[in-house]
Amino acid sequence: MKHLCIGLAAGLTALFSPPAYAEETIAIFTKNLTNPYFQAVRVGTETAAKKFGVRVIQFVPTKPDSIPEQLSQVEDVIVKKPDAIVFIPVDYKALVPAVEKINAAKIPVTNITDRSAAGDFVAFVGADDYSIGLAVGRRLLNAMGGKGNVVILEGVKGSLTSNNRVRGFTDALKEFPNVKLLASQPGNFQRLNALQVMENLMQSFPQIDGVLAANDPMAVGAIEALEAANRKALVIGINGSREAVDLIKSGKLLASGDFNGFIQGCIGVEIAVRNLRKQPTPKEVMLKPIVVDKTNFAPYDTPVEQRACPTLEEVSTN
Amino acid sequence: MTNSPLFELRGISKEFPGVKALDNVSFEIKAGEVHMLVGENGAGKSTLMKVLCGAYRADQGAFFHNGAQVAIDGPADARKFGIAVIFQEFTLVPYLDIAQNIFLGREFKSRVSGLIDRRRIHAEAKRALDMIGLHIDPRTPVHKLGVAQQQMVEIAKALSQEARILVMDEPTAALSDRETDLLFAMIKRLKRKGVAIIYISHRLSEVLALGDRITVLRDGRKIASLLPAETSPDQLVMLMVGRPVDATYTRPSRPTPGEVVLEVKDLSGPGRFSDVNLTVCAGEIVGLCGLVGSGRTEVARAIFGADRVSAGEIRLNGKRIGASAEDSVRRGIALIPENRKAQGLAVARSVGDNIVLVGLRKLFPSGIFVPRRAMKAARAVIDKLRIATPSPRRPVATLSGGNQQKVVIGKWLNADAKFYIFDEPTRGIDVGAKAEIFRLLDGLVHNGAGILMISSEQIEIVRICDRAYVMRSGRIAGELKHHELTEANIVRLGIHQ
Amino acid sequence: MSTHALVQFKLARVPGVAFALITLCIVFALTSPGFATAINIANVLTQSTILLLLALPMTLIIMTEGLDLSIGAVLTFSSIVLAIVAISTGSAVLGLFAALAVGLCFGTLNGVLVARLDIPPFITTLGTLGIAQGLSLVVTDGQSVVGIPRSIETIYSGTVVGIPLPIILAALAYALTHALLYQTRFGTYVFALGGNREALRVAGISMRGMLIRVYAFGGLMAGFAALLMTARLNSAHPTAGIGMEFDAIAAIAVGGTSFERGNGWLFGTLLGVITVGVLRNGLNLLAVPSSAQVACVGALVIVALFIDGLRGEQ
Amino acid sequence: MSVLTSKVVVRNQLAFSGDIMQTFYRVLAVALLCLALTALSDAFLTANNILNVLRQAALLFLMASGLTLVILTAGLDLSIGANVALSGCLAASVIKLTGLPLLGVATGIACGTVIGLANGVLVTALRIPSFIATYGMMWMLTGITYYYMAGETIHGFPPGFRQLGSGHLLGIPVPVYFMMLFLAIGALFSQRTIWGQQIYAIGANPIAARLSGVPVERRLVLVYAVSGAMAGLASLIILARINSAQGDIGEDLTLPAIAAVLVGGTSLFGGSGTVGGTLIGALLLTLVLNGMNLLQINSSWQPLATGIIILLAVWIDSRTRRISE
Repeated sequence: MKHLCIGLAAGLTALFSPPAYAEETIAIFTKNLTNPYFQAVRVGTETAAKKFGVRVIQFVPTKPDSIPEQLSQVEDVIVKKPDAIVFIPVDYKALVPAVEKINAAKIPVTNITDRSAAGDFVAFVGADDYSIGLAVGRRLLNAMGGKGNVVILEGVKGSLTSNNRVRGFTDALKEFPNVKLLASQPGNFQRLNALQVMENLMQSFPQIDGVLAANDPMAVGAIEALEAANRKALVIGINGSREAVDLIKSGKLLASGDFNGFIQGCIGVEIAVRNLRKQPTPKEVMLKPIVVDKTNFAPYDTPVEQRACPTLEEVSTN
Repeated sequence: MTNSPLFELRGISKEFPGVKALDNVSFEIKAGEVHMLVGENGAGKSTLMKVLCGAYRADQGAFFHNGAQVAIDGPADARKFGIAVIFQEFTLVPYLDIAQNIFLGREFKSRVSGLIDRRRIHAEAKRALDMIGLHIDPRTPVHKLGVAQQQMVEIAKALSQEARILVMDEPTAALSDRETDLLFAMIKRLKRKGVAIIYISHRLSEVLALGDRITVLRDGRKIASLLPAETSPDQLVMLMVGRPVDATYTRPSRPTPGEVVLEVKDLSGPGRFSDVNLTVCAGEIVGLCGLVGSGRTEVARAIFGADRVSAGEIRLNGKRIGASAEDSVRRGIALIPENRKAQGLAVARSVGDNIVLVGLRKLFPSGIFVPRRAMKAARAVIDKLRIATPSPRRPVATLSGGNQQKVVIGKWLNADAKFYIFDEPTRGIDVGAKAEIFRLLDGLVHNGAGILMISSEQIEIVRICDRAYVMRSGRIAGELKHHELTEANIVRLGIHQ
Repeated sequence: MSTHALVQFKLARVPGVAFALITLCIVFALTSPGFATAINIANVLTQSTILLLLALPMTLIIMTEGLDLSIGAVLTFSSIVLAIVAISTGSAVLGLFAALAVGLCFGTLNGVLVARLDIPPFITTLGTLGIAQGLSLVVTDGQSVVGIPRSIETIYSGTVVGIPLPIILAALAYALTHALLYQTRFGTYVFALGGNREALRVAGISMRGMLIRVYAFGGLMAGFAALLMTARLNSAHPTAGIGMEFDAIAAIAVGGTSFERGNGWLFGTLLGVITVGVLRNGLNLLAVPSSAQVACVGALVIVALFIDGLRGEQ
Repeated sequence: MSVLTSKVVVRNQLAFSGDIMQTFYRVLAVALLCLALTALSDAFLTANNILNVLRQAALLFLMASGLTLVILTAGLDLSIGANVALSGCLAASVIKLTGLPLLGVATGIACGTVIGLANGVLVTALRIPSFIATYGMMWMLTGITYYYMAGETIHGFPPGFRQLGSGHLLGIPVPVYFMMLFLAIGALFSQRTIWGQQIYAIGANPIAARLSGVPVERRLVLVYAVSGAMAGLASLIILARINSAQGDIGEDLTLPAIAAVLVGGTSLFGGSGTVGGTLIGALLLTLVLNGMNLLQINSSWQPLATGIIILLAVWIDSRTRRISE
């Protein structure tokens, strides 16, 4: 078994040749390897990296959304001292110690998507979940003619994203007194959960006219459930994923709030780079809430890999 | 030897759900005497001893220590009166060392409160081991020891508890002759020290040779208590079984052996045995004897294909075999293993399930299992072997040792094997069952099967077998033809000169 | 024979894990400049402390042919209680005691269910896993608990003569467990619980009592680990400990403790935990994609056990 | 002896009734739960909801049924969840690339089976405890899946394929038919074939089984392969239901499946248990979730409830077993 180990050694060495830290290196932290949204973010960062001639390294917890693991990864990365970090905390409160460690190590860090509860950041880049929820919620309720019954599919309980989006939904509902909220159940941002929750809800409520899902996968789950039961309802989701766009094209999905991971990735890196190159950077970039529907889905139809990063100016000016 | 009993049990009764294990049994033991306790399996011997040592609580009955009534509510009490038991299933912990095992539950406290004083434990253990003439480092983990050594450790453990009354449950079952002699010598020494010994055994020779007094139990009742001088093996057997049984089983005339069934050439198993050559013919029973650990079982397992071999070949009716147990079974070899519970039976399953297991392919060639037919097949075997069970559905665990052994043998009757290997078929089985099992062997050879039989009891080999091979430290020390097949010869070949 | 035999008997189990550890260290030292630095080594060891605190009692539990799947969830719940108490009372110490109490309760509950009701450990702890996890979610409604007095943080980030405090605590915990297992009656009986329960019964020792204590010890350590976890996150989160029980079991298996006959080896567990930590740290330093990292962890487990298997056959 | 035997018969009847009681208690539990839910929510006792519960139970059962065989041999398969993810994703991409649902189905089941075989080899040839082997396998599969999917989603399958999960036949969801089919197959295989008998024997005492000529290794490999194949099948039904594949579809499917088997009364020590019991276990667990949704109980309570049910089920078993002895 000595041979076995030596073999193992050789194998490992061959596998990972040491990364050469020639150009500026930026470490990117995302929540998990499974949600397409974060893939969009990663693609965004890589596209931007090419554009600015920097090197990005992706760090993702092997257990999806694992707090201790992301913390460990931060600690490990600090040892390597990358030039900058673009950071999405797995949990906006629990990862504060990680941010403090980064600050202590004097590595400039840009926060995107989920606003960390504390810590010094070069900037925050995000889209306001609340206003997106509000906008897309309004879109649905208008389409329903301001009356009928709706259900809300929440994300992971307690996650910042879910909370704000749902808050947006409910505030939108307040503007439409004739619309009745039947139930609000968590689908944990996952298809199968959303599907089964929806199936069960349909049992207790014979008449559901609208579904507000806190992300696209759950919207998809809801749509499948409705189809399987041959029932009709207007459904909206959030993320503006390609899957959603296809469904919008085919008319199954009414609309999806554009929470653009790709752009957030781009801008996150751009700001990090500018900061490294001593160029002026805004303290905060909030992407304008856009509701993607039949009228305007064209730009979202191209796969993220083929999109080009907008410049900081573009996003801040529009 | 004083005449007043050192310890006495009066009118002990103990009931388990379903069985009255002990029914008003009285029993006494004097200092310095060896009191033999005999009876069939399930007669209540072990239960009585478990009551004596406080492992069980008697439903009724009284205990007297030096004439004064005492209570035994737990092992602690029993130990107080110097009662210690050596059970058949050893009570040793494999991954603790000898010393820790000897003092399990009686660890010496070290000056630091809460900790144990290992140095002292080891020193004391050394003394205990020396006392019985066992010279092993007490720091040796027990799982490294052989069966015999483990038993010695058990005895050392008992003596280290200042045992005045030592209970031995079939101590020789797993011992070779040399080790048995060692044990007997030790027992005699202990006698002289005034230790009282209660000795449970199925080997009547021992019982008569070693015992000062003999008590017979049957079905939980005390049948008789007598002196060796005034009894005979036959009488004892009758008392135990309750009916006259031909215990000194003599073998009927055998058909003249047919052609060779099994042929083993230069078989070697790394570190276990080497250059083993032997043949077995149709219609003959061949013994394979030698000391425990001389490689008998290993050879048997190798022939059966249960273990890999490094060299040599095994032929059944000329065809090479030994690839795997599965292959051997398909070709008609049967192995009745040494350890029933661990190797022979799916204890949790029913008698029927166990019996049909081997024959499944033959009984249901289509692969479709039909419970009704399985039950029928099982019943047939149960009747044929007179297995005492009301129904094949009964969990096999609830059968007595002898009947369990019959089940293990019965498994093979559906597989119509041509060649059988019996490894210690009579270990821990009462006289009645033994005779039946021998009759069964005869039946098999009369139908032209060949049998290789391993046994530590030379007397059995001499009585049952046509020929015998004697093994010594992994090699065949010699072959004994029928006319030279005597206990003396077996011992002479088996022991190192 | 003699002590020599004992040494052999212990060495016989080293290779699986030791070779893996040595190999990994060599590989990473060669391939990643940052790896063999004092800071990083301290970093790896510190990260491993929480897992070690769970793996130590788990080793004892496994030696009794048991298992504790709830230990991760219990850690989570304890840390939540710790946080809530610490916040409401403003005293970290009270919080710690609360956490230890919670851990002890769950541990004892496991023990009682296993020992008194004879429910197989796997199922028992699968059940209590659900209960602890559920309580964590119900109490926090999925939110993380923040606002703990900063003082707690120093328990994880503080150092004594340059050595990170968690490492010292973990070292103490290891010393304690080691003494418990090899120097006390309790430890001796743990070996017996897995090796031969009849031996205990004959010796007149209540094995149920012993079993309950083993599981209680597990819960207690989970409660203690909760302190480090809370200090590390400076908050408590209902998903913080999810799946740690399996990480612990894997580390123990890598460490060469077998699941039968009380054949356990505490030092192997220590090595196992460190090996897993080193693997993850090294892969991060090499910026190996997470997907590959996941696969590597699986490979490590299987390779280590395969090597032990080879040795077993020799 | 006569004394013994007579007592024995009584004992035997008791032991026999013990098994009956086990099943009885479970059916009773399901019935009570149904009654309670009917009382609490008028939506519960509707044809639709019943079918809905059955359809959700079907998924759990399909995974658990294969697992039951593994546990009957005193083994465990922690990799089924990860197996579902990988098989599902491969099948999905095959369907997308070729547009041939059948090819996709073949891929899914084949992939699942191969993974199962791999587990079997680890457990038999390399003699790694199944618990650890399949745990390692789980990590490796997850890694491969993540790498393969790279966080993307594959969605939109041909309607023909969708029928597998969301279709109806005579008003009954297709997965329910699968459940029935594999309940029958599983029961027949384990009770009415010699392979089934051998599997029970292996669970009860592997050494005795080997010495009785049972090809232990081959049977073990078989059960792991079956468990893998069932995971593959389950993955297809998930795909068909949610009309998309993502790296995380297998997440948190493993422990519920194990729970279903255990709640169904199969012993982890092997040798005792039935596939039918597993069905009841699956139903029980699904009913709880369904009820919680109908009554709109915060889903945080879900793990708590599941945990308690598991403990109750097994506790009742040990009780009945003790009574019967």
